[in-house]
Amino acid sequence: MDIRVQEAPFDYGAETARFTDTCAGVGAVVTFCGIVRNDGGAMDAMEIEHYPGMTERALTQIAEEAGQRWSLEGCLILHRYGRMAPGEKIMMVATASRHRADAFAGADFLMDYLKSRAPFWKKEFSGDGAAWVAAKDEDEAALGRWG
Amino acid sequence: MDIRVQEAPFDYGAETARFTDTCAGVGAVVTFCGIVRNDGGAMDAMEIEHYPGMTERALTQIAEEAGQRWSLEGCLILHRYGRMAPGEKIMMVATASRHRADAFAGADFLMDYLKSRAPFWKKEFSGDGAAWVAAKDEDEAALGRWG
Amino acid sequence: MTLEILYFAWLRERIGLSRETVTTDATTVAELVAELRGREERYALAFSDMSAVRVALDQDLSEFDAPLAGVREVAFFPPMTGG
Amino acid sequence: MTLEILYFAWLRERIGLSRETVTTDATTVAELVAELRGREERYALAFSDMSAVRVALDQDLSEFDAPLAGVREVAFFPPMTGG
Repeated sequence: MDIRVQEAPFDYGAETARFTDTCAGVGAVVTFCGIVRNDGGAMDAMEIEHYPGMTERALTQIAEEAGQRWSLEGCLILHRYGRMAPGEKIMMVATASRHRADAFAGADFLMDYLKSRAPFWKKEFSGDGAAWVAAKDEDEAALGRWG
Repeated sequence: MDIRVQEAPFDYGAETARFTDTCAGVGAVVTFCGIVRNDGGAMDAMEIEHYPGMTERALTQIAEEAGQRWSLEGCLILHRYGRMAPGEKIMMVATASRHRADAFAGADFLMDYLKSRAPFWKKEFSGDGAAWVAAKDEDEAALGRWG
Repeated sequence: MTLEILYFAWLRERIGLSRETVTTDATTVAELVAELRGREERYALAFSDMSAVRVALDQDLSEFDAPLAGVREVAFFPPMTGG
Repeated sequence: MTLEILYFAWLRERIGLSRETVTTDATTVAELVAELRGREERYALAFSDMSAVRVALDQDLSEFDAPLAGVREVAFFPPMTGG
């Protein structure tokens, strides 16, 4: 289990390769990467605030929960904080398993829980000023998929 | 849409990076990689046979179907044929979308259909000889998830 | 009519051919299979359990009761195991 | 009891503090919030709509009726928006 919370950019391709290489013997790897969108060029930057200490704790709990629900040989969660421009990669998760169903479900579960249970908050900056991103009802509702 | 059927190895990390870079403006990327397992060291090699012509056609149809069901900004399917050793990467898919749900569902769908609808056949070689891998009922059943 | 017939995986191995050109009066895939089965033991063996055989007509997955009219390429193979 | 209270995102901005040490007799989170709300307008504003506020006790998500006994760190923040 590899949990990282950092301000610095990360290399999605290189992390994917490294994660896969360290999960010897697996049959399936799934990765997810979240990227700062720029919807119509309206947004100049995004800033992510987090709760040092609780963040690592929450991500570890989410990864452990995933490992109890599915047969995972490896699990990576990497999430940035601080200021990011459109196009920058915000975070990634990766799961490895013997079978694809576990790898897919594990990654999907990590993302749903991370969205609503890990202490990150996004603020968007544009010509109009700054605004905190509101949580989506659909993100909270998504947790219901996992029973 | 990027469909590739090739004998040569591919670089999962580099393909992931390249795919993500070419999908400008997306918010979410999901990748899957299938790797030759070696369950207890029993298998020496795997050989994948395919149906040139139909393979590309089937993969294109599967990718088009995924694009009709979900909002995808990009879609990659890369599948090898020929002989591979345990640990070698067999194939990968990648999807890009504005939102994570579409990227996850699209990649999951591609894998389910590719497993049972693209003309690839696996043969395993071990000290005991060679044997064609039997299709799993669960793979055919998985198609039922998509209505 | 003249058809190009392709065999893959263990069907190819049992029949000992990857492709052959066949002239036939069969009007459906099922009739073609019956004709092939009657030819030689190796064909009868390859087509003994049709639940383990799939067919593609001109590179599209098809059914055994499908008509052969207009078809040029018929492929027989086991259930796919890619990915 | 003495508590370390942390505020994040717009709660931090509205209250104008990222953390403060508070001595209180409150026995639950709800009592603590009522006490903070009574202090100053900026607290009342920050805690005016509790459906938009989440709480963590010693870095575990919790509920407003949770007891404060034994707790050292209380954090208030809006619903999370990571990923």
